[in-house]
Amino acid sequence: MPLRLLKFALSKEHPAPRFFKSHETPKKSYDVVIIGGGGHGLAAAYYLAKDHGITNVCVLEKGYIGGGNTGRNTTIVRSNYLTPEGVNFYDASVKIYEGLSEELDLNLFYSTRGHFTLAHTESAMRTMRWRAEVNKHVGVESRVVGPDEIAKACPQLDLSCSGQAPILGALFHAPGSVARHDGVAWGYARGADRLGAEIYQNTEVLGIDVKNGKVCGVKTNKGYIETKQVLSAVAGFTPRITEMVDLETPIVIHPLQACVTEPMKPWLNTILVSGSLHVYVSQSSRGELVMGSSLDPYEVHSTRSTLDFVEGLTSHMLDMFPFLSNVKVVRQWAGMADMTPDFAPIMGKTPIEGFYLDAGWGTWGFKATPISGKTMAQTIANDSAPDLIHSFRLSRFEDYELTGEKGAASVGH
Amino acid sequence: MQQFDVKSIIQTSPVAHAQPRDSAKWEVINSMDTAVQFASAAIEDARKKVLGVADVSCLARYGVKGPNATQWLLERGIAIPTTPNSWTMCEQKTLVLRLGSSEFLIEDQLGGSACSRLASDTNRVASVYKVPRADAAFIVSGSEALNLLSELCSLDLREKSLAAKDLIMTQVAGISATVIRQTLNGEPVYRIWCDGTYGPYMWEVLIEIATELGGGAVGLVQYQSS
Amino acid sequence: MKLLTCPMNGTRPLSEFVFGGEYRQAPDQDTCTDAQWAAFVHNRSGAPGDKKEWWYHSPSGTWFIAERNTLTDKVTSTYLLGQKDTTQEAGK
Amino acid sequence: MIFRTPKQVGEWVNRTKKINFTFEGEEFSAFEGDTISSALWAAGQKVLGRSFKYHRARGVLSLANHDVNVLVTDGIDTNIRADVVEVKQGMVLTAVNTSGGVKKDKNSYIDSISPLLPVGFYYKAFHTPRRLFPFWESVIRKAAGLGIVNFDYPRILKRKTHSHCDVLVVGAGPTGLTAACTAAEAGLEVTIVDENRQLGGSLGYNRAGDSSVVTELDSLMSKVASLPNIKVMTGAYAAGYYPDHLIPIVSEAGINKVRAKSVIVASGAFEQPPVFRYNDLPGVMLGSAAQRLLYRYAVKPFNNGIVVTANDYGYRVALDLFQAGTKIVALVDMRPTGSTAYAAALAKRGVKVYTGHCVYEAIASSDKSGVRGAIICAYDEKQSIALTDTKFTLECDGIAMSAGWAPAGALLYQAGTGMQFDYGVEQFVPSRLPNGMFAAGKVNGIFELEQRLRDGVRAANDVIRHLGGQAPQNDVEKHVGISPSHAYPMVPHPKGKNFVDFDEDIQIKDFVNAAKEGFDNIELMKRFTTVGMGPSQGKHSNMNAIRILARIRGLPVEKIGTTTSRPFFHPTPIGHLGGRGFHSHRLTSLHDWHQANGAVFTDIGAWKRAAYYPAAGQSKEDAIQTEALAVRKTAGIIDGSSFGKIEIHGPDAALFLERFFTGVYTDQKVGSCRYVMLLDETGVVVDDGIASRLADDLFYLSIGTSNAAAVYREMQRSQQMWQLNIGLVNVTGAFGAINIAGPAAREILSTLTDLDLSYESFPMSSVRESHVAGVETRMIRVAFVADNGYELHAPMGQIPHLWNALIEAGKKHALRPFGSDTQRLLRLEMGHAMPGVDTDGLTNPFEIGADWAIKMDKPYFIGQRSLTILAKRPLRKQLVPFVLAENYKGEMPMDCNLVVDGRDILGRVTSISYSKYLDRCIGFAYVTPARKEVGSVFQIRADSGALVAATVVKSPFIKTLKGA
Repeated sequence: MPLRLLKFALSKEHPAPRFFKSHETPKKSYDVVIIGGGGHGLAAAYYLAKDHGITNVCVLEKGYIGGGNTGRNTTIVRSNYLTPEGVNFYDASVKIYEGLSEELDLNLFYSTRGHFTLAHTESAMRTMRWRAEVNKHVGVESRVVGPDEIAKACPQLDLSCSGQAPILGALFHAPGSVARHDGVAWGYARGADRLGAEIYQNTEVLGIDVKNGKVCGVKTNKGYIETKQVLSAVAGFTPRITEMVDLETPIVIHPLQACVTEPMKPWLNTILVSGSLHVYVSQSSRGELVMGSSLDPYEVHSTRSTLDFVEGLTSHMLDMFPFLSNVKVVRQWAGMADMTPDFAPIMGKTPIEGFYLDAGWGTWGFKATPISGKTMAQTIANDSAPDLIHSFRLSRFEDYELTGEKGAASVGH
Repeated sequence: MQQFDVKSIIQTSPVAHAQPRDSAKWEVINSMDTAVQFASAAIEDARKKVLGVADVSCLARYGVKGPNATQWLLERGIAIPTTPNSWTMCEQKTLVLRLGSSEFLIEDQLGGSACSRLASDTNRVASVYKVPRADAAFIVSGSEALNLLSELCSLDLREKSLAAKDLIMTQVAGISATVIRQTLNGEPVYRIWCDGTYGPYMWEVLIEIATELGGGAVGLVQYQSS
Repeated sequence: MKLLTCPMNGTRPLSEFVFGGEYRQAPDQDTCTDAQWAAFVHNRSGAPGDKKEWWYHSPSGTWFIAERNTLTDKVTSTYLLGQKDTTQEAGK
Repeated sequence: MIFRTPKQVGEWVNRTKKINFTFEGEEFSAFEGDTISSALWAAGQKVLGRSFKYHRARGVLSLANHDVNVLVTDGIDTNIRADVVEVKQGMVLTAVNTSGGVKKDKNSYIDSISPLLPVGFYYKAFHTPRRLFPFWESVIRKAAGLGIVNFDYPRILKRKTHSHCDVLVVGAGPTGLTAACTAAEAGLEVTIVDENRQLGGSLGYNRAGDSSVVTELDSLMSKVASLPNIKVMTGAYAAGYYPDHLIPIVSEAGINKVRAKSVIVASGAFEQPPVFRYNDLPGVMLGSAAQRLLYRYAVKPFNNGIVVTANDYGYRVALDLFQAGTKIVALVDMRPTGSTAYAAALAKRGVKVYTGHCVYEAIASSDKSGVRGAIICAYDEKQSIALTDTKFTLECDGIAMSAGWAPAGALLYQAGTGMQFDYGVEQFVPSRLPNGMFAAGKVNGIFELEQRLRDGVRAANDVIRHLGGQAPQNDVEKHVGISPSHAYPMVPHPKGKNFVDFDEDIQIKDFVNAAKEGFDNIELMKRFTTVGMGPSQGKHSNMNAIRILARIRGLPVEKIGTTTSRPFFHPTPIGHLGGRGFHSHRLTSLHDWHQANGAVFTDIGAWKRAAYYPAAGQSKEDAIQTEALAVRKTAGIIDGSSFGKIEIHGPDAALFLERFFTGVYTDQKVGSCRYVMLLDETGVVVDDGIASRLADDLFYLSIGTSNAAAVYREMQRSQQMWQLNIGLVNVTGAFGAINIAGPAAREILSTLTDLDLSYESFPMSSVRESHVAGVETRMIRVAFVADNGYELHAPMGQIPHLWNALIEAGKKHALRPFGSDTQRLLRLEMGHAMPGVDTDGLTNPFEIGADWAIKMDKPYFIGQRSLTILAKRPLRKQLVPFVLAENYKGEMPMDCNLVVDGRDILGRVTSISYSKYLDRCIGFAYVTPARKEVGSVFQIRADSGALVAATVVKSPFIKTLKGA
């Protein structure tokens, strides 16, 4: 038992301080206002302070920190994308994640499990090879494996999928991991707070002042804040924020649902994804199976649950794991995914001076948390986006230069 | 050149693949090789009362659509259901289904002849489009029929909700289908039509559940007499 | 599952429908600028609110327009394109 | 069965049927109708389970599935909820999550080191040094989890059915039953659901020692039975609320998805435990659990009991226990005033009542398997503290606890009901109900029996009016008098172990400490402490957690709010939710033939297609090459019945095609065929195909298999917008198609048709309607797999006849069938790029060199405007045909291997194959425009990393007929 826990046993008073300070009302002005107290916004605040010494920053969160998609995703971290731009970007994120528990001194349960994207059709196998080749080229450990290797990693999997969709192979991605999603938000919040950023919960942005094409302030339910730089990092709420500054984007909101079973002793050691069966699943450190499926098929700005989601998902889970008939689903939930047409994020500067966008995170936002925080901090500090996120700029749509991520992300959260 | 008698061409039933070649009795009806008996008459009769499923894909059909389809059919003596999504029986032997407002499916029951009459008229007329049909078609009967359908269709198909002449286009077992409730020989039955290429799938699903509920396959002659 | 009312076929579960995206008017392609066209094909009015949308009833092959609030997911009316006068209030 | 009482009125057990089973290796007997827990309790077995985190001994808490103290396994199934699952003859049961058995669980040491495991401890340690985390992780993972999954558990597919009703009543207690009867009497179609095996809810067990209330239940039940329009579903729970009143009802048999016009939620309330040290010992149970044990299963909860209460309910429990012969050592009431309603009744029975007192601590028996007494203190209700200088000890073997209730409001919350805190009953009650939702009884804050019955009538009348009927509006007054719930039934203790959440072993101090660390928002607190996240989803813990947080923050309870309620009400099996999986698929009429001839099938969309026909022992690659060679040398035949086939009728048919596709069709001659390409509005290639003009006003379109439904759908949408004078007829399923191709194809075909097949009268890219083998056939001469090929389209039912005739006629020409995999090779040899294979979701026609198919001078076609923009931009990639070196024998590159130049990715291979006919490896690849010229050489990196040189060539790869 690690010694660090001894102090809790030996102290009379609980020895841990607050993760982040509670402030009453925001100051009159900040150098940077970050809208959205999820992982991305908090990470941006942290890196603004840590990498760039910019600490006169506030993070405005409408609800509670990490309460949006940060706390609603299925916690998978991976970088086995399809485009070199995507792979480089997510690989940089994975590398930060690997050391993040130490950096933030918070155990994020970053657990490298290996990630299999199962292919049930020849055309899926083609895509797996494509991803593997691009990954390898960039230096990311991914390769196409056959059914034998899948069976070795997950002997419980029915490789024929109950005869419905026999597994031909998979893309194996060794660095694929899971992490405690809430912890990521909390850790960045604590880190940002300690470096001087201020975090405001229950603080809603009501409007953004733009004069002569430049940001000059933010209206909130806790008063007006003067600022020249605003970062919007609000995922499913992005269209509501961009509407405040009359900015058009391709983002459309679709719910993404997930569910979890009751805890059982560990048996599933890998992360499995099946595009054809619309399933992704891993077993949490609590012992629950955490499961998700593809996006809901139509636009809704809501986190409501549907029965057909869980019916479809469980039906396919049974195809893969027939013995789960009597394992019980405890809870289902949803997040609002801000989808883009090319399944890549929208990051960087916008036509409005001082208004920065960190959006279009669809179903792949959690895994990008560290790197998006870092690169957005860099963008804000230099008023210029680094090369790593050049392909994700908003103007790519006007330029007809979409990124080609769609093939890889369709069901691989 | 080899000569073929068009009339002697035997059609393959869309459902045949899912039906037992050996244990069922097969006959050619309307040029289609059809499984007509699956068990003894006594067993089939018992199934029919509890939950009988019959394959009537071999019945002759004719499809037509277009803005002038109604007029065209009326001119050819076909009774037209007055409202969209309803059906009527024409001269006791021909079922006329109105799919939406301007598309029709005409189905001769055994002994009917409207379809061949319509098919012989090959002149193309403005805004009347022939719709080739290759449906898989089924009859579901018996006390457990609703129980079976409640697993396959989310709509309320009880008499109080599905009126006598109503026709619905919905999903049955996850695929598009047309459903009506009809009285055959004094007994209420459900009629289901779907794309023939889904026929084997639909038959397998119907028989699987029917068997669980104490019924099974029944030959069409149990329901139809020419 | 949510219900939706097809103007031709009545009220059905959502699984019988295909979402066809927002109903939008294209700019005149002969007179608009490249940027306007690029914005039309790529951008969407993503903010929540009342929208006119395309929906398709699969079993009958019927395309129609639904007026729906994307925040509450409430459908106020559905009708065939260009036939708003014969509006059928949802849920009847 | 030492704790079994004499027969109780209305008991659920059948004493004539004895059942034997084992638990943890010991033999037990029970009566039919016992649950596993009731049978064990009757036998005096009190340690029934171990807790999730500290492995503390646990017994009955709620006996109602509001906790998971007792989870067992029979070796087949796991996490069986023993409190509510009936025991069956021969069951062999053990508790889950123990090491060495429930009585002597070796992991119980964790309880003694709990100070080392503060709230959220796992965030605070194990991550430094990083290299040791995998070790700690495996330790933690093994400790977590409940039961062990049985990998041999059978796949059980439950039925999922649909039903419909006017009103669904959730909960068959007195309120729900009254509501159901009232609604049914008004002619409504009613479904009433209750998770218990029998109707009645608390009316069956909440008796205060007087079993005459059972007659009230009897009369309600006979009324229900007399009304044919009430459908009763017992042993079934409403698992969740979904939009438009869809409620899945889960029972052993499966799921019934009820679509209701209205819903009355009469689901009652969960009893909440008072919180004191060791309130989790076996023998300490909720008052309602004691009542359930007693009246449902005729089991005396204990012999010498203490009742600790903070409301009047505890007095009723005491009277019930007394009636059963339990000696009531004391009734300890945390309220200073006690109960005016029941004090006399207890006094009459000689029960000592301590008002203004609390149980400070339950005392464990020496082996910690039960309770042997309790430390009682005076209780300062204002400060919510025990006055420990007044403490004294009472001996007992059990404690019944009643402190209040939390509404079973899950369905209401999920439906979007606004809830507000009502201090009159100290609980959340509905304040704003969504359309068609109604609440009645305890969940609505109504507690007195007589009042609940009236609330049931009131709710039913509301429903009747909602559905357009006539019924009086009779509001039921709010609860008056003493609150059924205590505002803060907590007893702090410096040593803790006063449990709030029994699933997760969460104590009061965990909340205090979580708040100290800043997790002082209810959702953050839930996430940090995990309160309410266990399998019972906060049923017995959420309300107390809210109260504690409110106290910590000095805020009223309603300012704290609640966590979001999510399905499911009870954890629901995957086999139920998945149910009988419907895997629909489409078969062509030749499926039997393909099977009989050894085809290997592949799924393309919903279709099952023959991919190739291997001879015995033949490899896939060999089979494909053999089939392809036949097409090149003699003839081959393929079932193309899954192709999309669409007729476009009407005077505007050509105009429609011109708008929909990139080409020109108005000047297309009848009897000829043209290529069609579909783009989306951004200019991306979607699909392609062939349009055959059968008449001035009739085109016959054939397109690929996988996109057919979507393309037809888009055609329908376009027609809705354009309103041209056309009719669209989708004949994909009605028509089959056969492609016969190869040098001998024409000769084979000529034996079956009298059509003149000469190249002059039936040239390439033309269509004819004629009889083939007596079948009316549309014959299309296309060069997709070979330039001497004929696509024969005919009614699906006649395709087998046509096919067999061709096979027969082809025998002397070595005609052989080929499958869709072989077709891929053949079309590659022909130099045809395939959308979806050689294009991806962003490919525009310029990139695949399809400029020739684009007629920009038309007024409009889908994607045209975007192409004008793309045309101004430099090409980023170009699809080129390539070959590998002659006699190349190295590692074969695969589809999607990259084209590289050092660190640069130039593109990728989209199709590559060895062609036996050409004895050459051929393919398509994307390269940068600089490399697109014929003769330029580029490098493909194969799987192993080997670089393979490829040379750009002209397609087609094979020689084709000219002028045919």
